[in-house]
Amino acid sequence: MKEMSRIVKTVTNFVYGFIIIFGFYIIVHGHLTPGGGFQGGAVVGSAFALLLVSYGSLNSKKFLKKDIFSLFENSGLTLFIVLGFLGLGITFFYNFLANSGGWFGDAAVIGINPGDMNTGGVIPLMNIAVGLEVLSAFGVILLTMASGAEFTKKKENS
Amino acid sequence: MKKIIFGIAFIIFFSFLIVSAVNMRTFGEPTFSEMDDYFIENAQGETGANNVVTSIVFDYRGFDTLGEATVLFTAVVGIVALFRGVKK
Amino acid sequence: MNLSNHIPILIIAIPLLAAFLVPLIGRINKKATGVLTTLALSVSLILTILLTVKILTVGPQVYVFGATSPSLTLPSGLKFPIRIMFEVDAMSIFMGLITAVVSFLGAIYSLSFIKKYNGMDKYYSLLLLLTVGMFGMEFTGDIFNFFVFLEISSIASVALISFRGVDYGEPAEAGFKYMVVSSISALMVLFAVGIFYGQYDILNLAAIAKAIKYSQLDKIALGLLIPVLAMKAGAVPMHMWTPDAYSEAPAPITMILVAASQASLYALFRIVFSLYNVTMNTLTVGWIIIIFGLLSMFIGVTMAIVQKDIKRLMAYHAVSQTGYMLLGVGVGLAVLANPIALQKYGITAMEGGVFHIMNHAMYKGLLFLTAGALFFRTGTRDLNKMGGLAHSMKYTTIFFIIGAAAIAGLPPFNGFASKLLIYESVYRFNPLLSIIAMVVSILTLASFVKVFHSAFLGPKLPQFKEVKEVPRSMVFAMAVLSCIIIFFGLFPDLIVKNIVHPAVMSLIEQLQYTGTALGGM
Amino acid sequence: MIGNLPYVAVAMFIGLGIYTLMFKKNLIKIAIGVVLIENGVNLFLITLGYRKGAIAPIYTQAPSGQAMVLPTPQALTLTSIVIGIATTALILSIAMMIYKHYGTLDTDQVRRLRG
Repeated sequence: MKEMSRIVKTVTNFVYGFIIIFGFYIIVHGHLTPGGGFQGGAVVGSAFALLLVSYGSLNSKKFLKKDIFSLFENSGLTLFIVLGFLGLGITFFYNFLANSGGWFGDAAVIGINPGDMNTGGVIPLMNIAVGLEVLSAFGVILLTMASGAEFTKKKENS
Repeated sequence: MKKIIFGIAFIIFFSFLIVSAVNMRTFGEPTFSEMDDYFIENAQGETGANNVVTSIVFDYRGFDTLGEATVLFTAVVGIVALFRGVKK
Repeated sequence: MNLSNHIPILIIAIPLLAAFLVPLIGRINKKATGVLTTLALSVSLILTILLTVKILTVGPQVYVFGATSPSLTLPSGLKFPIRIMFEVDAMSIFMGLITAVVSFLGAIYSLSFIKKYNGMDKYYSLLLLLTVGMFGMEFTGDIFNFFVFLEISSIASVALISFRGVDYGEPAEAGFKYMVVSSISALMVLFAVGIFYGQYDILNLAAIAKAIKYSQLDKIALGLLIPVLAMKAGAVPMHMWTPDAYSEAPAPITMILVAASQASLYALFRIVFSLYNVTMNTLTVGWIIIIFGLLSMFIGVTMAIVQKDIKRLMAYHAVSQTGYMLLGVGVGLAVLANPIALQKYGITAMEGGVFHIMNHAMYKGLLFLTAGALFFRTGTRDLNKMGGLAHSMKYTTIFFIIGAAAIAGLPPFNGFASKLLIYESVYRFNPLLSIIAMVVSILTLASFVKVFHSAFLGPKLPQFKEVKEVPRSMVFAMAVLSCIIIFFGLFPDLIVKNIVHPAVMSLIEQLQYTGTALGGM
Repeated sequence: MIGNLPYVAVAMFIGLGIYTLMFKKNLIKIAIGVVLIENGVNLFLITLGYRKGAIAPIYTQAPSGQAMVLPTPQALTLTSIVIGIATTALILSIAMMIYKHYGTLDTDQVRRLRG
């Protein structure tokens, strides 16, 4: 994909930071506000798509590295399954941090409350793990298919 | 010939869908909802999360989400394996 | 913290963890990925054997995720389970055993088979994920969880089928066809999950089996599930994907794909026996499955005789052998309603069908591995180009003879044991069916004699002069399969009495299935 | 009949998807057919979870005194949407590979070229 005009690139430079911050907000506040790992990861993935489209697939390889994304993806998923394993003392996906007072352990006020970040037990950690995995999965898919499209088009005009 | 067989199969299939659409309970009035009422009342107490849907996705049915993250991971590995010949 | 009651989840979690670690380790050194895969699959094989012993002695196991104790299915005075549950009874561990053995041998076989291709760590990661998908499909007691694992095994098998699609065109086309077929079947399963959820607001198989009232909508859900799961299992009207998918995938993957389509066959039996059982009129549904079986048997073998590509021929035979299983279990289902006939021949028919699943996985796997060995050395799958390979590939020839004899149902091998069970019981149900089954078995023997003649016998061709035997890891995998085939062939009643019979009884008795889940035991 | 109008919409969605899948020749159109069926089934799952006049099941600053919608279908639909992304991405990249090898996206020509 060829790169877009100057205007689009300047607007992208300005906007993509906010999209990524907003995506991380959705990931981290998954257990309080609507959203969670997948939706937040998709928002951050859309920021990568914006960068890829505006800068074209050739020179967006400079700042969107594929093997860093696949490293994040593997580590995010390994963190997620290790969180499952940690509950193995009782059962596989046991929420051992909920209402335990420690990290993320406060008991939520039953009924309508303004929302306290420190509740939810394992859920925020899983949200972050899945969000990391989804955003890097989108990164890898976008870059691979973009370079794949270049490769298949080359056959057409060669 | 193939078109006729496909056409018959399509008609049968579509009649299945229409009959199930007509017979399903009316939209907006669930006949049974004990499981969901249990979630709405106890999710905050047991998991501590305000968002009941996230507590279902990650705590009550966390294994589905692990399976589904694996689905996404499989698709990514499959796509990367498919385009592994592409020169960077 | 004794791990003994956590075995069902460890069988799945360890290969899954290995699947995520393989790409990370692949960055350090490529060789370790194969070793890690084989290690993970050997651990889950051992755990499966331990679980089999435990289930056959103690009884079906239940594992609830996230509850305060593994067997707490009904928390504090509820009438229905709310968490996801693994319900492993004799039938699902029987299928789990097949998956464990087949995937372990597939990993060992591909240690040396895959050296030629680059991207080894992706291959091993996908192989582990395919195994996890199959284990999940067989152990789960929750229909939505079954849909998720069905999807994992479909995407992993599509990615593996089109693994060689980088430099050839056919694997990509076969992968596309299989992907479309498995997407439709997974989505129709999801539609059936929606129908069950909309009516009964429960997602647990045992709870739905208890609450089901066989309303108009449940008939539609059954009408959707049977053709869709039969399509995934490769039954005839929808078998177009089988020859392409099986012949284009690398040989060890084809062996695992055979077991994967048998996992959806198991799901078909689980839905028909444990979910609906006697609430539906079993005669018509039994006859529908018998007709699927007959069509698969006949069309599968007639198409197979004309093939000239060795793997395509074996793929059509896989379709026809699936027909035997459908016939056996279909007869058992047809007589489920009247107990006299069930006792007389219904149970033996089902034992024949279920035992045939295990035997088929073994000898079809062996045949595909021998075809892979031929392809590994000669680089071609076309029977006309091959010839006189018996001179240089001694072991592969012996293994091929064992596999061909087993699939044709010759006495000392396991194919004969299960086919005999099917013949005698189906004969009492309806003589015509078992005559067709025998004719198909003879045609199978004919086509394999043709393959043996054109591939192995004949003078030593000049272009295969330097062909030598396949490496040790491939010979080892084929040797283990042949030992299993011979062992099952010589002592069939040992296997039928204490593995196949409990599996069949756990399918027939719906109360045992719902009791373990909802009895809160 | 008005009560289950959404289900009729679902039936139309899935019927359209099956039609495109069966009768269209272009690979990309078949991929679109699969996506149509996916959206139809997701819509079906979501419409099962609605309760008349109820709000989303989130307790943070929720208006008090209102019933809450059924949460489980939303969890199921979330999972099936992500599965839909995975299948669509894989189908499209396989279609790209077929285009690379055969130079055409028409299923008849692909079958003839394959020989």
